[in-house]
Amino acid sequence: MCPGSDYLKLYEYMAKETFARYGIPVPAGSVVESAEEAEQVAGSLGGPVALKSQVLSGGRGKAGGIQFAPDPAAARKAAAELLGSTIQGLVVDRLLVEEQLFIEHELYLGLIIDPSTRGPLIIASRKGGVDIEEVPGRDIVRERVDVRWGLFPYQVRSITSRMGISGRMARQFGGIAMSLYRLFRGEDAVLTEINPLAATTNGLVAADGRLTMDDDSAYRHPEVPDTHQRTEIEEKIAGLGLSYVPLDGRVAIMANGAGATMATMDILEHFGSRAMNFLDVGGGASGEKMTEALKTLAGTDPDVILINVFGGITRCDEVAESTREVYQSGALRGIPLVVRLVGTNEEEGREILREAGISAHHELLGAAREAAALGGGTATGGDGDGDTSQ
Amino acid sequence: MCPGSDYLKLYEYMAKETFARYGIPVPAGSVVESAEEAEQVAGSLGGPVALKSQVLSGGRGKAGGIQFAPDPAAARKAAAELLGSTIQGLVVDRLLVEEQLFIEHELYLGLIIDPSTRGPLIIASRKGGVDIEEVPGRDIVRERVDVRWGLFPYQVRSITSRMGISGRMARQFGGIAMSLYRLFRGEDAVLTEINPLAATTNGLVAADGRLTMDDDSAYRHPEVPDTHQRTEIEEKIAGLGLSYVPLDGRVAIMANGAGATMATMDILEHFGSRAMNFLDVGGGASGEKMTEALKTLAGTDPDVILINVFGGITRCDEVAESTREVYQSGALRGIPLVVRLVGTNEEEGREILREAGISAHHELLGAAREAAALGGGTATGGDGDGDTSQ
Amino acid sequence: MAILVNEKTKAMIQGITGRQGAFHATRMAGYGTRLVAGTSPGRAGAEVDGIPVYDTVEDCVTKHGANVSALMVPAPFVHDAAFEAIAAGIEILVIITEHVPVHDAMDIMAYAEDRDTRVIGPNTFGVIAPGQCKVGIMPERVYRRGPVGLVSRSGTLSYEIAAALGESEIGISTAVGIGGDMVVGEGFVDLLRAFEHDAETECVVLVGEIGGTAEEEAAEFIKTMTKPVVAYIAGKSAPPGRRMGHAGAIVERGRGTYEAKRAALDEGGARVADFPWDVPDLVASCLKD
Amino acid sequence: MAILVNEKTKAMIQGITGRQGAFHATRMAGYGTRLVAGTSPGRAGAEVDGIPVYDTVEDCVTKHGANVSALMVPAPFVHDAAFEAIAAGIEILVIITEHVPVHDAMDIMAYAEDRDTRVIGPNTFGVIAPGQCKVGIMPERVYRRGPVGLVSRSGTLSYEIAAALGESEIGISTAVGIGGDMVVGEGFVDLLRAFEHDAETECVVLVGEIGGTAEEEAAEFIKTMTKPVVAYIAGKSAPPGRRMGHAGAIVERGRGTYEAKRAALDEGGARVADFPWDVPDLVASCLKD
Repeated sequence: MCPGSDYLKLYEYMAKETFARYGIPVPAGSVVESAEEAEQVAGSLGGPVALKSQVLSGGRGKAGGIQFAPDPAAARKAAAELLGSTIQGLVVDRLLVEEQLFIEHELYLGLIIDPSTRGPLIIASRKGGVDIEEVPGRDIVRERVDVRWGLFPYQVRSITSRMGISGRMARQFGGIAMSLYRLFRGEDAVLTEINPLAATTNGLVAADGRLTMDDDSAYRHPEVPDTHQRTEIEEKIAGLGLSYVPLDGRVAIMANGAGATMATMDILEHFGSRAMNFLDVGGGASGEKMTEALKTLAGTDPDVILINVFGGITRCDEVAESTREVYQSGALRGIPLVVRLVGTNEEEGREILREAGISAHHELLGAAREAAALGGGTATGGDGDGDTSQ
Repeated sequence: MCPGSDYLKLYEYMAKETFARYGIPVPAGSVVESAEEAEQVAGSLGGPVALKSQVLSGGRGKAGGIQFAPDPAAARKAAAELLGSTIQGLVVDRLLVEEQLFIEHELYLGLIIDPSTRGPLIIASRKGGVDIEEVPGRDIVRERVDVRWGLFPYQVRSITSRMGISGRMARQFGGIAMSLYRLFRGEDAVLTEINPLAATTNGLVAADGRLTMDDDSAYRHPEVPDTHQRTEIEEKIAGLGLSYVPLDGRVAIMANGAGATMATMDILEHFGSRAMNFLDVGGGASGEKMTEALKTLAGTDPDVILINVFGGITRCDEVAESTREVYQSGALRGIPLVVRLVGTNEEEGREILREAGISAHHELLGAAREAAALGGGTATGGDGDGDTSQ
Repeated sequence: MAILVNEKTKAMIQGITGRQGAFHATRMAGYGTRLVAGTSPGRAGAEVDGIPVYDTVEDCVTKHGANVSALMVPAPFVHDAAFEAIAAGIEILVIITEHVPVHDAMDIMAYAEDRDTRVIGPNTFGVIAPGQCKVGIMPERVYRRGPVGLVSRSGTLSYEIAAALGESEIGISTAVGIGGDMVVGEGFVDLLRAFEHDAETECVVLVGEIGGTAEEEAAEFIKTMTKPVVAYIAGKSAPPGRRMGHAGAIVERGRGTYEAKRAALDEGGARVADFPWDVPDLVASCLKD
Repeated sequence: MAILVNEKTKAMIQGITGRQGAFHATRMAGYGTRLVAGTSPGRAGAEVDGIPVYDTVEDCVTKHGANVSALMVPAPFVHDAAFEAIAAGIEILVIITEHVPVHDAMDIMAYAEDRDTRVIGPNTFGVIAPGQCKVGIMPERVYRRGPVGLVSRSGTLSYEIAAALGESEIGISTAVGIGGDMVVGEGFVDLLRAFEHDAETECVVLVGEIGGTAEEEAAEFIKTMTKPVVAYIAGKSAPPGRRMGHAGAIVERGRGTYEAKRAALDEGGARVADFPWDVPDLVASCLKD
């Protein structure tokens, strides 16, 4: 839920490979990385094709990321244009080349985890092809699934009946829904959507699909590639097992606990500054990891680094040791450091910092105000409660 | 439960193939149908072998159906002796040739459906290798499984703890129990046993196994062969979809409903006679089927045929038509016929029989007494309540 | 009052347009059962003998207040249909269909337990409160109304006994078939308890068979009952049934034979008839007591 | 009285011989919690700081009457351990472990519902009734006993607020972390209801975060409460979280943002603090009312 929480989104072509594995009809096609390959695939498909940029962002169609080609030569040309282009800052390095579908009608079918009912929820509509949140509520059918027993054919019949589809289309939709639920459970998905689920002369086909996996279940699915697109810094901090999200401000933050880190960001913003990142070292990260994380933060060239630790499992002496080590290593190259340190082993931590010549705040308010002032903020907003502990 | 209820017992080698498919360790080996094959398999196994007659009856070992051979030549000789021999009336036409196990200890593991709790029940013991019903109750561990959720590792740990096994053996036992439960559910078994589950220097191995399937689920398992061993007559009546079991008396019986058929048998016995078969034509069997069944019964050369129908769904007029047809076809070749006919369309049925010259009883008592007298009985037992309806 | 069903019961049939379903819809309605609706997926809007047909059980419940369903779909569809009925809030589910896979039956019973649905069957002739309501396939004319509860594992044998009682002018409050399968819903004990609490019932007839331990469990319960029980057990002369191997014997623990059942029922205080035709006299003597 | 746990609670730890388990066993027992036992399969007979170790939860329940369990096994084993605890009759299961697969969490919550077990977490710091019982990993010294119920989605932030309350000499009846995952057991509403019925609690502090709809659902419930609620929501400045696609928006229906949560809580009658350090003053004014 918070910026640090992480889900594994699969590329369209991976989602479709998974759909096919569960018996859900998908268009014939292959993923390619060059214009030559695109021409070959188009040739073997033997008809007009669609070339679809494989990027993990919405609005791909509007951004020109999907093109159509009547023959292999045109496919080659289109592929050459698409490959290497960027969509919302993401470089297109792969295309899915598929038979072009001739769609009579577009349906929607999705499965998601509903936190309120603590179980899977099917969302279906006879009005697919657009973002489902733009479909009026009366055209959306929901059905809860009981994880004890799974999805039943009678539920699927109820869904199709409420959707207003019948006959062969309803039966095929039902089969796809049953398969999609098996996939959802079997693959540990947190979200999967088929949109549009296209009605063609050959029946229903998953024309586009989305599949988002639960990172916490990755150990059960070693075959699923890690599709997280990370910068070098993100890669480095992710490698430490810490939660990191780059943001657009000038104050680098290291805090413990996702909620506390967000609160730190909020307070900075209140003082007219902005966080440069979200970095949560909570949950008992080791001193070495904090040291590495701090050095990495320094490398992002912030105006100031703010360390905000309320020690629980996280021990203040370990935080102080890491801070001193980075401070004394010269890695900060003059970047100012603001520390707020309270909680477990607070006295030991303060002593370590004092020896190193670093002063530490007791109160978050004072620390945030100081950091905000150094990070382009006004340091005057807020309710004016001064921090007098320094 | 009744003589007519039917389960599909698999041969040992089929059970072991299924075990292996679910990851349960079984001895290396193959099924053979000739002495030459036995020699070949023994050669490729490369060590002493066991040759095990594949028959669906207990007591195979005591009857000499299992032999051991130190080398391929001896295996050929033993196989030649076993093949074609009979065990409890069943001809041995297949042998399972396996590596001979050197067993340190024998455990027991079984899964069965417990009608009282309406769910699966695991039965386990550290004293395997003998019939489990001969093991004292204190050495038997039971664990119910919740079909909603399946078998949990914690339950398996509890089982092994109560069995008094630990360490590697307990972990391996646990894995096998989990696999056996998956098999039980996945294959629609009503019973499966591994006995002995042999502890060898290479760990636990399913040295012998039993797997009994639910006939009513056969449509879900088209790959499972029909192993029912039937006589020609059984085959014929099973082909009509009726329940038939040959028995050792002289009175052929056709009745409707399993309970009513058993009650008919009981009454015959009371009058000093015995039924020659159990044949249940209940559940709305068609006239043609009853005609075929009656002709088949006549072919078993009974002393008398007793038809006992209390018509519910079964219509008396259809029973009467079938009876007349068989009677007039000459298929009875003088075998006396005793009919008791009441219930749905009784009057029409009696009229049909009357026209054909067959008299019918109203009361079961009188019919059974008459049939028993013709079938070697005393016709005098019982409480002396005469049947005066004739 | 009868147990399970009565003149207020709003019955429905799942699979009402099938051969069996349509035939028995006519007979049940003809008997006076309040048969309010039926299902047949894809056939919503049709009628069977004037009874409306819907796609879903939920429609039958919300539109007609159906609370008891007779399930008559083919065996491979029973699992789905039973879950549908239970999820829709059906109170008593009567599974007529035979040859239901036993693993499906286990699932159904577990779900029914979760939702407090009472299941009769599978492989049952159903339940009848003579003169009030028939939810099943039994030959209704053999039942006369009266003070005897009848619970049976087998169909024809119980018809025979009901008819014999009727010929002796002894009537029945409710007759129920628990079903002949290895795994069934309501068992002898559940129904004996219901009869024990039913004001109309004065005496109960239990018709059992060899195999399993249902009769032995019933015998234990009979010890606690105030009402007399007459029992008949079929299978005295039968060879040992096809037993479930040695593990089956572990479950039965020496029970399951005619002798064991008879001894348990005798000890439990039931009066055990030697023959079906002895039942009316034993019942008559109970009713006199 | 506190909610969930108190001085009579008989606590146990699943995974007591692990690094986390052993560390927190010592701290929990040192706090005065009646920590009666722990499990570690294969380690039965061992002791951790004098606390007996068993193979199974059942042993802890039958031999020591454990009724609350803190689950501290690694994420891949949580599913099994949770089912074991629920089957053994544990009343309150506190799942400390983080990174539990969400499909496992759904299964656990369904089973807990079947057996009426209350689950706290997963990914929670646990529950503490200051001075009486600590079942979790929170820094116990920040909690002072008093009339305020504290319920939070995040750990450190709630420690911060508990400490701030303590510095203002405001104590806590019970502090509970509902857990930071998508699927958790007891939610804000369940715990607000418990505090509403708890005689000792006079005011409740709710610490929320952006994302999901738990705070909005809480706001609806707060309307029905007699006790005042003070809320703080983190994430005002955060960019939209990584949303669960458009279908996620369907579930949230425009809720989930800071603005939506704040508006809902305001409308529900909660007093919403702008900063963590504002909470004590708002609570103090509530307690004066």
